[in-house]
Amino acid sequence: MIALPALVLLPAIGGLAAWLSGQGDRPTHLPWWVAIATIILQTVLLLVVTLTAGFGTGPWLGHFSIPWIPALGIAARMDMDGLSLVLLWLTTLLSFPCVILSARDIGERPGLFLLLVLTTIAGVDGVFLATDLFLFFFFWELMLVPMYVLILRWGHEDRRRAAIKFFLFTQGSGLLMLVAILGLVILHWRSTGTLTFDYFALADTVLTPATAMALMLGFFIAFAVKLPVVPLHVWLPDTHTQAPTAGSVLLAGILLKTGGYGLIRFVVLLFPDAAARFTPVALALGVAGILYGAWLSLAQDDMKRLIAYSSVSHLGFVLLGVFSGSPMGMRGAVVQMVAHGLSTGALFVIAGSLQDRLHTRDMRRMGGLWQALPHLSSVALFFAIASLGLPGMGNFVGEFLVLLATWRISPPTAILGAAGLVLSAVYSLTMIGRAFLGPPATGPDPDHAGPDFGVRQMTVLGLTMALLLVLGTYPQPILDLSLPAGPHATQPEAGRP
Amino acid sequence: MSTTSPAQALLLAAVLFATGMLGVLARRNLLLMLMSIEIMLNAAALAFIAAGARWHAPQGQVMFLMILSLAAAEAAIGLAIILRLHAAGRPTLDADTGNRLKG
Amino acid sequence: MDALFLKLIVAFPLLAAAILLLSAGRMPARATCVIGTGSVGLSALMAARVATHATSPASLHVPLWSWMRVEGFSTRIAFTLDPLSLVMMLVVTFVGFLILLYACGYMRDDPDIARFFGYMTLFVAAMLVLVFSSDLLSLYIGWEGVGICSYLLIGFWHIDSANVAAARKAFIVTRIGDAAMLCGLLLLATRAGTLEIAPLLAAPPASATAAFLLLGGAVAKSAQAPLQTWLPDAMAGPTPVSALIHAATMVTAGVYLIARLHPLFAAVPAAMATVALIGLVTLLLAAGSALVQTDIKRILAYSTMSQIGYMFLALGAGAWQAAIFHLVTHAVFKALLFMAAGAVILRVHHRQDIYQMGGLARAMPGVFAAFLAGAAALAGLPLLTAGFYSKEMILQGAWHANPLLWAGALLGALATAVYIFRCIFIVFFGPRHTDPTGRTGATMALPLLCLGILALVGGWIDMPDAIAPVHLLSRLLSPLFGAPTAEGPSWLLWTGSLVPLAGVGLAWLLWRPRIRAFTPPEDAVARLARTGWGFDTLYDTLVVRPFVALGRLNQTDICDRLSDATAATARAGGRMLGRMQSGQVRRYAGWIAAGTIAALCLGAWP
Amino acid sequence: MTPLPAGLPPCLPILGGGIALLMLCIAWRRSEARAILVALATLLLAFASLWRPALPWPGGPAATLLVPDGWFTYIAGLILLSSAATVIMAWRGTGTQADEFYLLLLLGTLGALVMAGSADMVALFLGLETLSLSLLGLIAWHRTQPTADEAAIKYLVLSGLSSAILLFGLALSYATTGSLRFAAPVPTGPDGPAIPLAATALILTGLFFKLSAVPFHTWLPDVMEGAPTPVAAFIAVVSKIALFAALARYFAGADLAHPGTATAELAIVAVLSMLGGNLLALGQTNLKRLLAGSSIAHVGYLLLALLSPGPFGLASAAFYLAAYSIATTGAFAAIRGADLSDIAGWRGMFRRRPALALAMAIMLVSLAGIPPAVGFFAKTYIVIAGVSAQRIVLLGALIAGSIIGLYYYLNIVRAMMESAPEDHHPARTLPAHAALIAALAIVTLAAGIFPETLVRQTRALLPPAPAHDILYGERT
Repeated sequence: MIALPALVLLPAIGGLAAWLSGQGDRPTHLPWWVAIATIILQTVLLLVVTLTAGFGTGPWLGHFSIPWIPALGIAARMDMDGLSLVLLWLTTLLSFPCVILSARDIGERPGLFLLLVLTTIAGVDGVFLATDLFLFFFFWELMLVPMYVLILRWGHEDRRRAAIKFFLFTQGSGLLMLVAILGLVILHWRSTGTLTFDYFALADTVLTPATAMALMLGFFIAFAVKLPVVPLHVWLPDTHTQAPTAGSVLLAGILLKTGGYGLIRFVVLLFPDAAARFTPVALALGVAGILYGAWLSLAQDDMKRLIAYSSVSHLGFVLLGVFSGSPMGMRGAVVQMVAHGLSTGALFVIAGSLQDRLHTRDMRRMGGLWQALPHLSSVALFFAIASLGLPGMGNFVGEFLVLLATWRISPPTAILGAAGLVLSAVYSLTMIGRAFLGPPATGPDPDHAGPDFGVRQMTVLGLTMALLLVLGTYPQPILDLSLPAGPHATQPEAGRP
Repeated sequence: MSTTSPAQALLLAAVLFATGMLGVLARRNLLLMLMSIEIMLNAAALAFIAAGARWHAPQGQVMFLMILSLAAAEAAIGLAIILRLHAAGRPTLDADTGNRLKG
Repeated sequence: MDALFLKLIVAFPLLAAAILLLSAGRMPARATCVIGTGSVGLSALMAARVATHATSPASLHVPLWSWMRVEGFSTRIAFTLDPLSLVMMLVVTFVGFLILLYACGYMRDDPDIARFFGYMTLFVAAMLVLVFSSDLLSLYIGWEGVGICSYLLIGFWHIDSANVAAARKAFIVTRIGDAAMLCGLLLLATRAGTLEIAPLLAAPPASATAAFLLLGGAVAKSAQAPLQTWLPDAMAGPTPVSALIHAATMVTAGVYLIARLHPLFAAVPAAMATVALIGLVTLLLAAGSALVQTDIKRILAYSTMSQIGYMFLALGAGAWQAAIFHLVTHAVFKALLFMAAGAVILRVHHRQDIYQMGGLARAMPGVFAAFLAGAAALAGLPLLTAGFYSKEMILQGAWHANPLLWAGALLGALATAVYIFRCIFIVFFGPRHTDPTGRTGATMALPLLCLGILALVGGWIDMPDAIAPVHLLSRLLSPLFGAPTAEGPSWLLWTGSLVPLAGVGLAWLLWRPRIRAFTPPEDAVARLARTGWGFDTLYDTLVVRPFVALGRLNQTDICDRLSDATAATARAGGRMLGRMQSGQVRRYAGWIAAGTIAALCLGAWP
Repeated sequence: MTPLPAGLPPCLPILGGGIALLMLCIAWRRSEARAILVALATLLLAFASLWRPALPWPGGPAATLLVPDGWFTYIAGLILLSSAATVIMAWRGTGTQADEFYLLLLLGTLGALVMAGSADMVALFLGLETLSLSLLGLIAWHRTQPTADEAAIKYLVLSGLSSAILLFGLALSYATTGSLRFAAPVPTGPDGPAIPLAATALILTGLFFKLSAVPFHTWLPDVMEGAPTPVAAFIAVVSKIALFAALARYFAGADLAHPGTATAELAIVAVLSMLGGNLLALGQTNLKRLLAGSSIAHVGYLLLALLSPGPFGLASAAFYLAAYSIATTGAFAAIRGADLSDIAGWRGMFRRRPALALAMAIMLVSLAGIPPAVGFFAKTYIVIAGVSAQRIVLLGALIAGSIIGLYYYLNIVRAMMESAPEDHHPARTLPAHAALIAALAIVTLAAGIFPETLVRQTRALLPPAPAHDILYGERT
């Protein structure tokens, strides 16, 4: 399917076009329109990909491969399964709030901003599709660069520290993964004599348990940093807090999902035995993340920080689900990722809008915003409720399936995870209470709260709400798609010449 | 007249070498430091002669000649630079003072 | 046809909620009232239609759609109409309709009325989902849905941060129970592979853990000890909310849940005993608190807890019909009491302290009559009131289970009569402390009238054989719960009738207008009782404050220090190497010499 | 293994001829433009001649000093191209009468080539000292700057010291083996282990000094700061490539897969260099000093490749050398183009001169090993080698060092992106420099995205031929 690389290239090219179109001297909305056209095209392309995907010929839905560095057995190979497709859709959907809502308010160099946003999206799409380990790693590292610049250039007051922390943590752990990838490649080369980075070929490598565990840990740490897993989460609160709104949305909504995706594709499916042995630790880490994230979320004064820690908590469920060792947990984890992407992404949009209006993220200086900004506040309320896992919203489906799968292997873990649900109610409602309810604050400029959400915002966020509701009440399509295809499953080229 | 064995010559070379090195470390005067380096070079040259004598081969003496020329070239350039330092107004040849390049 | 009606009963309030919430306050108040009340009214009409048709014991099953279907577990959203949900449906729609009608008058001047009705109709929809669901997981949708509506409505007047805090507390405390319930669901789903109620009950997995976990959910939702602390604070919401959510419907969801899953509980005697014990403890504690409250709504709140305690007692005693009967009558008379209290509050300038009222019987006779009817039903004055019959049934059940339970329940009945008539005597008799203004409009009076009548005659649907052999409700429910237990000796009936009367007499002795000099005893016990027996303080000191304080202490995340330390180490290393770069050529030569010597040593080492 | 034919690679006489021509030109009439043209033409001609077979050696096989094998050809190509870039970089930057500057550059290049091809200690010594002595002149070029003299005197003293150490080591080695061919002396000779081990230690010290590996690196930052920018680039690129090539050849016959004294010392120095170089760069405020630290660290990465024998070891080192040369030359060219070596001066460069800043950022990203620049693949390649040789500790040091490296490289990128005060230094970049920078930036990206050609080049390289495989007439 030639459309697979096109999915990666289109946003990149669109980004370049947006950037070039903004090169004139006059401030113009042209880059913005170009970017919107790009994401609409991307949606159409993805729709085409979805409709022409090889459902029924096996779990792998699409395939593309050309040689890249044949001297080292590296190919530009992409394969798509249901998991990739779901996450590609999430990426594409979240690009709308990023571009339509956030990028519009960028005053300075909007073309460059959009270029960076779109190249990040391109990199993430590449991560979700690559099945050559080198290509995967290439995209994995590549997607960080534009994000780094985004934070650095358009971030908030403490952006330097946040940007460098983000980069060092993710890149540093990436190097561990590189070593693990290469270890696998070399072992495969030693045993078979072929040097290849191909996911499917490498999955057949015979490993001793100790080696498999070591290699798996290399992958795990990289993805654990990204997901993030306590205690490797420390980059996340700073980064999310300091990033510009679109950056936070991209980070929380999509970039973190690459961690979950990686855990599924490259940890559990590539090293099933080692992952099974690692399960107790992973479950403990997952639960620790759920509780610790929720606990710290509760203690924050900074709204974006609160949401960031809540992400740590929510993504603990993903870790639980992925390591629950059952398809049910895996599916639950995917739904949780999608739902978290939508709800937290929207919450970051809201926090960003508040910052634009009030010039603060400190909830001690907010309060009673409902009077001035009823639309914004009610949208925030909705997403806070979604994020606390109300049944009927997507988050609940994910959390429930994950907990059910976890209960089967370890009821105490599931109980602690359920306790996290209580805490999620605490911090979500605390946030709503402190920022939007109560008496109007004597904050910086209560009268200059700025305009309420208009049609543009309400449309985009309304659609997000609708998606969350649909996901919560009729998740079956996602559930059906979300089971990742294993490396031993029938490959697409076998079924579709 | 007793002939010295190559081993003894090597030992002497080593002593000379150590002396030169100590000189480089201990002296503060640039000229003396350069002289110490000359001593070390000559120690190496002596060692080559001794080794050549051991194998009855000409390479040792070839190397000796080359080291001599190197020492000469280095001394020439070194002295030129020291002269230029002096011309630039540096009051002493103390290597420990007046350093701007550091950190 | 009934299937369609069933869907519509839920769909109407849901649709109304969507319209009202999406209108974002741009709709005129009258239209809001019409849509809000009308939708529930339509539901009520349809409920009546369904009820008259479906009195046959056969239950109606309406599958809607498959919710989740994965390996080893599947759940679908489906409605079931059986006698129990029929009863609940009628309570929710009818009482709901009357309360909404009342709210049209009560909330008339509120600028946010659209939001109010939106939340209220959403609540009704969620409650109906809870009631109709044939699957525990879709029941859980309704279960949490009513919880969030309760949150939204308690904090409806969100400018006051006390209301917001009360709302948050209510949600979080119930969420603790919900989490336990979720764990119960997980356990059941793992054991049985399904959460559909019918197969689950056909072969109940005798799991004490599951029963206790589910009980946790019920306890929190129904404000039973030890998770009862949220209910008195929840009175911060507008009075119709208190009437609908925190008296008539939502708080009885726990009772409904246990009744719905009664085979599960019946299989675990320990769970049954615990249910009964919780009920008993709560009913006594709450009645004791109600005795010393001064806020009229808090009296009613504690009274609600206490009455639900009765229902739990009945459930624990295995008297399922009695519990449901009391649920129905309680919904009627407590809603009535709340609405009457609301009418009073509205007339006395939003004062809620009973000692600032007084002598209101003359000023508002209609409201007084309604309140009196409700109070009589609550106290269970014999023969005339609905509460008498349902409470009588519970006492019978308790006697059969354990005479101690019966004794406790009787003590509670005495206290109930005392505290509610204390309230009546202080509020409606004696000298007047506040001059009431305005009048109670028709929209508010009509529901009071309807419920007042029901509170008096509603009990006649099920009477002890000694009075009249009418067993409408028991018979309706018997396919589900089996035949009711035989009645006990007739002196039980006599005792049960006399105790409330004694209570009223006692209240008269203590608080009759002439001896207003009687001040409530202000000892430590009374203070403790007034604050709900110190549960709040206890939880606050033991859990909430340490948790929050530690969180605050760790606000900057201790894990972050690790990365800082690493960075500092690197910087220190950089500085050290910078010092190595002293600029002095001799020092550099020294390093080279040192390196050389080290290399030589390395060669000599092995 | 079939013995390799010895011979004289044609690039050496071409370079020699170019040097003579340049001297004649200077003697005839001074003109910087002509000097630069002659120098460039010589270098490019020499580069083109790499595809020609080696000339028969007039002195017969007995005097064979050089090995014109694939390794030499590749390294020579890198050296010649880097020198050419340095020549362009030096254009109009070295004062009025700058003709000799190019002469010295050519001389230094000649020394580097000799070193890269040397199979014999005599050749190594000759090449090394030719390079060192021309460097001395180049470092001290700016006679008006006192720092130039200081840098030169430091280099003089320390390089003399290290030369002496190296020579003494060579003498000891010769004393035990009786041959000046490259071969690490075997500790099990007739003289007992002491002298061979001492010889190895001393030779390594000498080479490490020139390579500026920790702890023999102290001279590098000072010299780089004091030297003119093109010279700094020359030191960082050409001299390191040549040294590394010679080091690789020195160990070509040795067994580095198994623990031994030399292996241990190489490993310790590699770890120290990776960590120390990066840490040193961490605190710098001068871009040239920072790049000095970074180049020290890169030496550490290269040593890791050297220590990983196997099909990937030296191939990855070769690739890395190319990536490193391109990016480092590019970074120095950008410094030259902006005429700013203070990091503070680079603040806000993205606003003032976006193209230059972008080029600089690409170079830094490449040095940091971030895709899509070529440094990313180069580092991956080295890690492949390290993993295949199971150099776990060294890999750990590489990861730690890389993370520190990311920090300071990105710090510059960050500074360039910040808003800055008005441009107080409106230097204009010469078109030649701009073209050089642009070409290097494009190559960095292109080679990063399509590294296949270069990979095939490096894979096709034979590992450097061990000296004893060369046809020798006599063996004592």
